[in-house]
Amino acid sequence: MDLDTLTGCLASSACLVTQTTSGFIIGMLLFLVAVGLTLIFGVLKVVNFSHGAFYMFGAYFAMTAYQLTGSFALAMLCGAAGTALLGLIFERVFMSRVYGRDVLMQVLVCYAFVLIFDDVVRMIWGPEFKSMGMPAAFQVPPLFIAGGVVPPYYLLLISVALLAAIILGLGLSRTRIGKVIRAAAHNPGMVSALGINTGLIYGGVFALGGMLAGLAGALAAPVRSLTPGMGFSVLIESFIVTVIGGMGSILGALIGALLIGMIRSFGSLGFPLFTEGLMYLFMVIVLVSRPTGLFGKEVA
Amino acid sequence: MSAQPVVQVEDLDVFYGSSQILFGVGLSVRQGETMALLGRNGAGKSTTMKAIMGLAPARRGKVTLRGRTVSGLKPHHIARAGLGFVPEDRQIFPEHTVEDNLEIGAKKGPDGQDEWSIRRIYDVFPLLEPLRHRIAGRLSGGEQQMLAIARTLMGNPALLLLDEPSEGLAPIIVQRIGELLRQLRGTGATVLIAEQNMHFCLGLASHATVIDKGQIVYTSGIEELKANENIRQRYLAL
Amino acid sequence: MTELQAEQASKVLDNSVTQAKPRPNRDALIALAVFVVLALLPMLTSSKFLLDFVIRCAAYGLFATSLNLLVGYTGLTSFGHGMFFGLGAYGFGLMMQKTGVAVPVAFVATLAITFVVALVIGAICVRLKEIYFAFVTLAFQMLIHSTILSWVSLTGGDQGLRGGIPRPPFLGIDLSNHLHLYIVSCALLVIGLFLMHQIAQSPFGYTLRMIRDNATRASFIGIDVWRAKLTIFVLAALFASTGGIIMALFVSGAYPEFAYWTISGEGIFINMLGGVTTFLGPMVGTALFLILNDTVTRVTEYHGIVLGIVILFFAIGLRKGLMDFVIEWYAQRRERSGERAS
Amino acid sequence: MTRTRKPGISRRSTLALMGAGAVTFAAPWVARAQAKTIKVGMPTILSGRVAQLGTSSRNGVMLEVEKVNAAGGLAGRQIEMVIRDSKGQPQEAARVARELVNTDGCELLIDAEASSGAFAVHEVARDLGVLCIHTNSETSALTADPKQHIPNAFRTARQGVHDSIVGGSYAAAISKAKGLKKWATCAPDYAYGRDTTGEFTLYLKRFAPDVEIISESWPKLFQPDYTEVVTKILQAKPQALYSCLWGGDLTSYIDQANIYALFTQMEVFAVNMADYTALTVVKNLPKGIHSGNRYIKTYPATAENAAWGDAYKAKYNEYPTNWSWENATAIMLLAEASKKANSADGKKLAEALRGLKIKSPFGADGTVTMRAEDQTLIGYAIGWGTTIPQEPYVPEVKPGDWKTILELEAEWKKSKGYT
Repeated sequence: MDLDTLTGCLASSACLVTQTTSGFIIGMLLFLVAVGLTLIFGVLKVVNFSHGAFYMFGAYFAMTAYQLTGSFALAMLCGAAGTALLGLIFERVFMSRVYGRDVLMQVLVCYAFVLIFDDVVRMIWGPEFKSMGMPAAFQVPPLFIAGGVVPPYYLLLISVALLAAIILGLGLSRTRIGKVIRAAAHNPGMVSALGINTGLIYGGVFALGGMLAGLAGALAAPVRSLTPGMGFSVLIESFIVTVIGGMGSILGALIGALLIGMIRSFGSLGFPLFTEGLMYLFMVIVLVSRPTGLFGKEVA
Repeated sequence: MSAQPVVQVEDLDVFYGSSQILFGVGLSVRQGETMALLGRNGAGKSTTMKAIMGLAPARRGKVTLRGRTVSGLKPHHIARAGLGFVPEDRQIFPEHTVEDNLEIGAKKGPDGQDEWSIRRIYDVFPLLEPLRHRIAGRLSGGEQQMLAIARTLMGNPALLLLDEPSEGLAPIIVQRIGELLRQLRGTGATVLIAEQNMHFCLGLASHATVIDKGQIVYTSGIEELKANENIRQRYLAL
Repeated sequence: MTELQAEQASKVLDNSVTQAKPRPNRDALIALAVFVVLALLPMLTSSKFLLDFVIRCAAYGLFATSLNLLVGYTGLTSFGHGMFFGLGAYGFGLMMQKTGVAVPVAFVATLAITFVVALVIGAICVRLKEIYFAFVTLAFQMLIHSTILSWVSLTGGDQGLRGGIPRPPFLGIDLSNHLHLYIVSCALLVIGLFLMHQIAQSPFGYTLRMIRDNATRASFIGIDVWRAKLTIFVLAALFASTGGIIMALFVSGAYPEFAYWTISGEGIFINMLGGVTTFLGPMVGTALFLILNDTVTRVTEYHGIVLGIVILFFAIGLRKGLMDFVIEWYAQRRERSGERAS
Repeated sequence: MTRTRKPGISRRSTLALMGAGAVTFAAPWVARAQAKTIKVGMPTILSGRVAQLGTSSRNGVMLEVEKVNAAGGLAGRQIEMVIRDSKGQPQEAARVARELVNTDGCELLIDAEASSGAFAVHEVARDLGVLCIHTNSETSALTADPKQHIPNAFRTARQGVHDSIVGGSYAAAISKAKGLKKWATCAPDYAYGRDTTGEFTLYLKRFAPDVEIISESWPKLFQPDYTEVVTKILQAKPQALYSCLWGGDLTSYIDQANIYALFTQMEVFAVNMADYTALTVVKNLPKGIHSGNRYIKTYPATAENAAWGDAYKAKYNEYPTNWSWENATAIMLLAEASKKANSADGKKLAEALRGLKIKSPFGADGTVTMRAEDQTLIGYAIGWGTTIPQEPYVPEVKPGDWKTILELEAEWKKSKGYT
């Protein structure tokens, strides 16, 4: 424990700004992965244990696109679009066969694909870790805000993630398709009796979730090393986020992700050797006091 | 009235698990008719409705909608073929507003009809208009029933399936729903109502079919049923 | 479980109910016979590989079967059962390394520790339902794993308990002798399975099935659901811990991997492979899993793909575990032959 | 499954062929020459996060085995490698090692596992008495702790404490020259990270007593995001930073620290930087990072070393790793020992290995020695230098002095109660 550093930081504005933004950076990227997870659970009632693989594919797709075209924007697009397509295929061909079945069966199908996807990446891109490299446009010195340090690339990252959060939030509450998705989450049978193809909704939601994870992977690719299995630790953290925020709640995913970001950011100052444990401890406390998470609804 | 029935059900067998619920059920409803499907609790009314809608799996039999076989199709295909289903427990989307519920139900009819707009719904269901931004889960039972019917109408169905619309509602509300349905009938709608409440139907339907223990036991015009004390006593008395 | 599956499951179990009343004497005889056969095995073959395989079967089998007491019999989907496997391995290993007590003492003490830990964790977890129960057990597992990694002075952190586990001979049994270890593992396996079978066939076992099928109805007829769930949670933990002890003896050490979620995942996979509707399903699953793992890792380093496809075959293709499949097939055949006879 | 990269195809198919050749296809041929061949078992990590290192271990071994076999094998017996994946799990490593000996009839073991796996295999070696050479575990205790000692286990890997002595003295010299008093450390939170960091700071402070550690970070192994660690270090404003992150973690860390311009604000000492797996991967490698050598073909700057590195590159289309040379050394030592003992018998080989000094491209003075007292490798090339973003990456390496290393190591052992 190193509480002096922590209290010292809380007293300094420079440190507060830097650590808070670092909490935001960690949190927002986590949010992009977690929100897909929570959306898929909310609508499809499936716990997608293979979600980390989409993050991984997003990063690899982006890297390959970047190497081929040299365009950062295209790399992001490829990362997002590629994983959306992958999500759609995965849902239509495999996941759709285990809806309404035992949770164990669903988990196993996902588990199977965690194994398969990691090996597929190893076959295509090799076992060695890779790096995409930072686009030249962002190889600039960091900004100083109120004494705190903020790299421009992370500003972009936070903006994209926030934009995604806003579009998603508005899309789900304001558009007809968003309303239909929420209705399908609640009562798919009735939605289909109203003439709406729920299979399409499911596929779409899975593709959307995959796309968000892929986008997160693509955004992370310039600053994180790429390796088969890279999705795993991200998956675990996203789980903590969704469980804390409440499975199925998008607001919960946002709040949960930011909480975890802040715990990581400030926890590493105060408890450098138990930052990870701190997250699990927090999750246990939330689950015990509020089993459905902070924003989760009581399941019927 | 045209000769071709809007819906024709033939020889329907439905099982839940290993127990058989429906035994060769057959019925048909013609254009403009309001058919009452009567029977005691557990006679198989709801199952018949669900089977027509594709929500309960039929092991044998055939459902034809406007000349087209729909049995075996997925519910959303059946809905698009022109069936509008209002389930027994209404199943409105409780977290959406009234207007959102209507919006979700909106679609063109099987021949591209677009007769129902939210505006027209409010004209027909004036009670819903002031509630348009209310969260549907907070409506009263009667309001929810109206909303459920209105939501289905938004899909411009060729045939409306109503499952126990009067169930669990206060008599005064039941009466209002009845008026509403008569009004609908006036617009030329074709309706199949499953009901336990015979009196609710007698003033509403043009034809009646009686189901008992999963089998159709009687079919006639509504006036004949009114006259047939025997059938009413045997199958419909509580 | 979905209703349909619960229905299927209870049907199969109900069939066995009508046929097999609890018959502890008969079970004991069968257990004894199995033990004798296993104990004679080393005389028939000199293959150390086979003995190793049986020892590992004992460790994983006790773990997987105890998990099935939760998953299959009570409907408690635990994603964190592996923590007790790890607890057994670490508890026993540490006791032997640090205190130098006799093996049986360490064995009993480890079970006592497991009992206390399972009671505390279980008391918190079993209040939750379905996926939330799964998550909170997973969270506890990760917390324990994290603690093992952090508490280096006691556990050795990521390198595990180093330097081997001392195994002083007791009552003429020397566990550092491969053959002795083999016999003891077989004995623990057979006794463990026998006890778990008694639990499953006891009135308490039927209470558990009732809770699985309909907890509300069970509480209506006066069953204290929380208490019953907690009891089976703790009992299952004890058997999982025994499995962990066997594993610790086999590798002469304990590693954080034993308490990692992947062990729980493998337990679930084993249950799925063998099937959760029969008592011996998980045992069959264990053997299948180990054979699969050993052969596939031999042949290719892309074993993820192979294992993944096998899982898909069971989960999407067969839609049930092997033993479930066999039993259903057998029942159908009998039904058909019955029809022909009549 | 489509394979996209052209060079990848040839490399991977070579690997596949080689693996298959060694394990499967060779079998019938071996059967005829049963008495002639000697099977050597090798549990290593071929899948998961560190598969790259396991693969490079296999490559290092196979490169040498071919040479040894071409020259007549071990005392006239051709080596047949049986290489199995342990997935990096200790219990699997133990299981595979037992199986290799008990079922596959391997007479020797090359244990190419990471630390926890190495300790597990060590117990198997203790149990079965088979000759075992640990090739990858750098944890000093594996050979330094007499409780671990067994006569049939050797180590050909570098040792953490050697590394720290050289690193500490190198860093202290620079500290004094540049006046670096405030230091921060950042290491992965597991045994290797903790031990190496502890030993490094021990020797740093010994040689430069006024150095002060003002901040410590312990990210988790394989942590994807180091943002909070980077900002924490920035807050602490140290003059120098020590890190023993490695592989993908190190490159992630560099990429993330780069955009905070961390490398312009302090001197960075990253012991695992000068390894091709990191050097060739990082796109914007900052200039002037201090690093210890892992494997680099320009140090030792000898023709033998350069030739070995090039031969490896030619065969596998990638550069060797730290694990490659450590594994190659195991085979080189075995070959020499079998000549000395004129036998391929495990006991005789072990006897011959103790104190054996061989010529080696990886030796500080062209030789490496298997020290008899604790059966671990000494005399290998070890030094520190600063990086540049292109080949040769580390143009000048300041060699560590083995005399000092051995003196301080003896002292360290005493302080740990090992002697």
